[in-house]
Amino acid sequence: MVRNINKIEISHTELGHHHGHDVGERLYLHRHSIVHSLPPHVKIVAAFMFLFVVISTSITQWQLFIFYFSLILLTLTVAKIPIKLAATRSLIEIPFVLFAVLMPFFGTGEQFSIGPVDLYRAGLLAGLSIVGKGTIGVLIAIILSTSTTAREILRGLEKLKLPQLMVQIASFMLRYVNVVTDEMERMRVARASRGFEATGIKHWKILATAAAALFIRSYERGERVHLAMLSRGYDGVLPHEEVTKVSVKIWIKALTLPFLALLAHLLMIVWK
Amino acid sequence: MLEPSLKIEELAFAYPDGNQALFGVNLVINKGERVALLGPNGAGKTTLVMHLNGIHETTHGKIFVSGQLVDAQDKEGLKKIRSQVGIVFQDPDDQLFMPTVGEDVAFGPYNMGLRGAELEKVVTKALALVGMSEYKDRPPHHLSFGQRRRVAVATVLAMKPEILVLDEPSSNLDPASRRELADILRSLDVTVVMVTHDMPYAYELCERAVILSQGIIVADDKTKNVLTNEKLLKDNRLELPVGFSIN
Amino acid sequence: MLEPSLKIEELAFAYPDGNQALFGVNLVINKGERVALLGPNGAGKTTLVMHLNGIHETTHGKIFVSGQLVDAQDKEGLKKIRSQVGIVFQDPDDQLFMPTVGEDVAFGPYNMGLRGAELEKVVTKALALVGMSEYKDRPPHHLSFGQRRRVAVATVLAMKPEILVLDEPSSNLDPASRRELADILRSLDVTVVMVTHDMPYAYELCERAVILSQGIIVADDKTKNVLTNEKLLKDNRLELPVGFSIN
Amino acid sequence: MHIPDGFIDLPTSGIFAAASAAGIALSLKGAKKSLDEKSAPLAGLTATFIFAVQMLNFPVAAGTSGHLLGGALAAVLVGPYAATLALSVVLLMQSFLFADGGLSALGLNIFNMAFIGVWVGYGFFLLIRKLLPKTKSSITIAASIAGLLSVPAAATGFVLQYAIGGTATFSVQTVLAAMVGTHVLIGIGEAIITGLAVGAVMASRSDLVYGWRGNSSLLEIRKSI
Ligand SMILES: Nc1ncnc2c1ncn2[C@@H]1O[C@H](COP(=O)(O)OP(=O)(O)OP(=O)(O)O)[C@@H](O)[C@H]1O
Ligand SMILES: Nc1ncnc2c1ncn2[C@@H]1O[C@H](COP(=O)(O)OP(=O)(O)OP(=O)(O)O)[C@@H](O)[C@H]1O
Ligand SMILES: [Mg+2]
Ligand SMILES: [Mg+2]
Repeated sequence: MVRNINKIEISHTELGHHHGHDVGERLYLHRHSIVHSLPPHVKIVAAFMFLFVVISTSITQWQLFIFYFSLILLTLTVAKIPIKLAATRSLIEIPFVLFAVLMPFFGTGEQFSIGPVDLYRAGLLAGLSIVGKGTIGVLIAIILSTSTTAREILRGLEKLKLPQLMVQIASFMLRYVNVVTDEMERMRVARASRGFEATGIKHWKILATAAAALFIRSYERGERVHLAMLSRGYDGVLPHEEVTKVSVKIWIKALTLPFLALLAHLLMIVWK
Repeated sequence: MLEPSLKIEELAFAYPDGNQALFGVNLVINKGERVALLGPNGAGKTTLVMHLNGIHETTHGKIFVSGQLVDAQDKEGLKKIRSQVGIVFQDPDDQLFMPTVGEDVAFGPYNMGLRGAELEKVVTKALALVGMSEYKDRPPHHLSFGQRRRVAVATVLAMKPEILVLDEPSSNLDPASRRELADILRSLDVTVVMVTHDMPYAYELCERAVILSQGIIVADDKTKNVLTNEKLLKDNRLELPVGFSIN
Repeated sequence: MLEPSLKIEELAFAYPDGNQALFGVNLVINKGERVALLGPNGAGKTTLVMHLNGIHETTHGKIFVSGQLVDAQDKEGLKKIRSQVGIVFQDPDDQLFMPTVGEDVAFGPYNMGLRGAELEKVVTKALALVGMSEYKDRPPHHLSFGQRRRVAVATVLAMKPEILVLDEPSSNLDPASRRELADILRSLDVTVVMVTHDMPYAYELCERAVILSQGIIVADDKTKNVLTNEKLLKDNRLELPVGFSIN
Repeated sequence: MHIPDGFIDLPTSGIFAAASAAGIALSLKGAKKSLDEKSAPLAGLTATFIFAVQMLNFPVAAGTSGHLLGGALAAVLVGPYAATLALSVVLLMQSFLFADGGLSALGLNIFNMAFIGVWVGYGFFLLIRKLLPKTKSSITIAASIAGLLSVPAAATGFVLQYAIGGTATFSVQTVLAAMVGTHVLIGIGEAIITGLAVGAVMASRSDLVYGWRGNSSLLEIRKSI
């Protein structure tokens, strides 16, 4: 008796390009754009230069900050990164924003009042400066990590002379994040299928034991995988495409942004 | 009439990355049956097994365990089903997670409320069954693969499930352990679903065999009939080992 | 005279937690031989295998690969030995680590200096051999167990080792893949050491069989002689499957 | 305690960036000796764990955020040089991937967490280990206390930087009180995690712990054919 059943094709959600579950790949947003296609080390240099121009600008020159922000928005658009995504990821900054928000209320020196509240001028400016510069810094890093995979960033840093040993530790780290999350998931499934559900403090002991076991387990898994890599001739460098020399044109393309920022900054100084 | 132990209706499933592994599986297994689940690598056997106690959430189709719907939303129901369906995973590393073998075997019965001497007894017995008593205080990840497999079986036996699902239980076991496992399974009065690539083992242990291929059931018959249908075997990358014959 | 492919002298080993697994193993394997390494669970087979390319450091005894001493201190020598000895681990999860199957198979040949079209060719061929060509762009950890095993075999084949060591390669493979693997192994002109619990498979593929038990070699003979020596088999938890006969 | 961009002025950031670069160069020298084929991945795993643990950010009273540091833990497991490198890598990746800690503030953050955290932690570890009997549990206890003390020490580094080049208007005293006060509390969590992790490794793989060198057992040889 051999039955034949028609296949049911069920629909599934479109998850876009989703390769593996690397922590870096998860942050990465696969798009085709100029920003994505720039070599990573060029992007990193551009990001740093832009950042230095921003930080050395005084908050009192608020027009410049508006200009900087528009440059960032422009880059986000060109890189096809949804504003909403950038906004959610920048929430990481919240603790410092809270800190800055408090500043106008405490301090010394010149005061002024808006309605019933008294504010300190110095505190207000410092607060604005921290929020403004911090936000731009965060957004730059977000553009970098959404347009570049973690592995590429690492390769970029390598190109910029980050010491080999640190590159190695970092690439182990990127890989182990998967090992650890994999092992964690395995252990969770194993617990659940034997009737365990962590519901409260009374389960902390089990979770703590499990966490300790997780540490050893992931280490030993990582160790075995590492030895497997050695067995296949690994000597510290993961395979990657041969990097061709970056042309001047590409550098110019990448450095437009920091250059524009610098130009505006200088013009402002001259104009003052 | 008695509810079947397992009833699967039109089960389809795709992994989060979009890979569809099951395309509408229908299967009914009655109480006390021992059924071999055969099929080529990548057929969807493990995927199917992982549905049987709600590890993979049923997104299309339905599964009933002793008449009760497996429903990921119904936490209480799921807990009950998990105590009824014991799964021995294909990879023992997916099963073992406590710092020692003894604690690992005790984990399930403990969660079911057993304590003290009673718990101790269950653990001792389960470990003795698989011949791993002397390894009680060793960390499971410091055992050989076959030893881990045996402990994995013990962790499930200790829970005394009504339905025992084993995903390639005999792989990595030495021949004697393989036979001992068969003896254990025969001695238990439970429903058994066994995924295996070992045709002689399936023949020895299971009356009925089901072939899963590319996410659907393509055969469901007496094991003997399945294993003697050459075309069917060939179409599904199954064969009998050289030197082996049925009767 | 030609140096033997493998020469192991008085090899003893204890794991860091104090568990001693090998108690003085002596073994010589000549070029082109195919040897089955049999033995019960926990005998030390995997531990022995892990010594063959310096994964476990030799603390007592000596190992020579094609006449060259395996020495953890000698980085250059080790690198050479590792390119000669290809090991397929018992657990494919220990073997696969790159983001895609294709990259994983390319890893070894890349490290040996292959690039571009040549690299591409080797990868394509290795994947075709194990029937996994269409999975080239999939992440290895999203494959079924048997599929992972096949990819693991491909990663090692791609390196074209002179000595191929396989730790239970047939487990979790469907019967057709099992036979295909046997065909591949027979077609290669290399020395093969195969750990297995599958006696018929050992008989089919290897002329010579060695039994490791409790950390020492207790038998070393023609496979046929080993598998027909009932007392020897019984003492070492080995048996032939029901329904199987030699000749 | 990850300092964002623009919180400490550029000259100060520059000075600390130079100091960090020098420190990393020294650690590279030191680590070369202690890191071999097998311990290099351990440094990577330690980095991963610290990375994971540091993701749990919670706000601290005065407004900044606090989290576990892992400096002492890393130092005990892989030695202070490799630990410095591991933590630096963590901070580097956090700032590049998650925007956690400003890119321009990397030098500041590395100085506090990868230098002060690690070396003060390791110093206390050595000291306490000397005072305790030579047993396995002493290692765990010493690591745990070292973890506790390393956190406020790293917080002090932050206050120092703030005093030199802070752009905010709170007085140094206020910041000092707030930072050190709250970080003593965080130190307790740090002590627990450090103790658990070191204890677990000691229990089954004491050979991996840098701060402990056990003696290997003698091998028995049996007669084989
Ligand atoms: N985590 C996963 N993500 C995506 N696809 C997966 C995942 N696990 C398995 N698959 C795919 O689903 C299909 C069914 O896999 P499954 O593990 O159920 O096969 P199987 O029948 O158990 O095979 P085997 O005999 O090799 O164990 C395969 O094509 C496999 O590649
Ligand atoms: N990481 C480890 N730490 C401590 N002991 C171990 C470790 N791995 C294995 N052992 C022990 O060493 C002995 C030999 O193990 P090994 O894995 O070599 O056995 P095996 O012959 O490969 O068995 P199997 O057929 O089950 O794979 C066993 O007693 C096992 O418990
Ligand atoms: Mg499977
Ligand atoms: Mg083994």
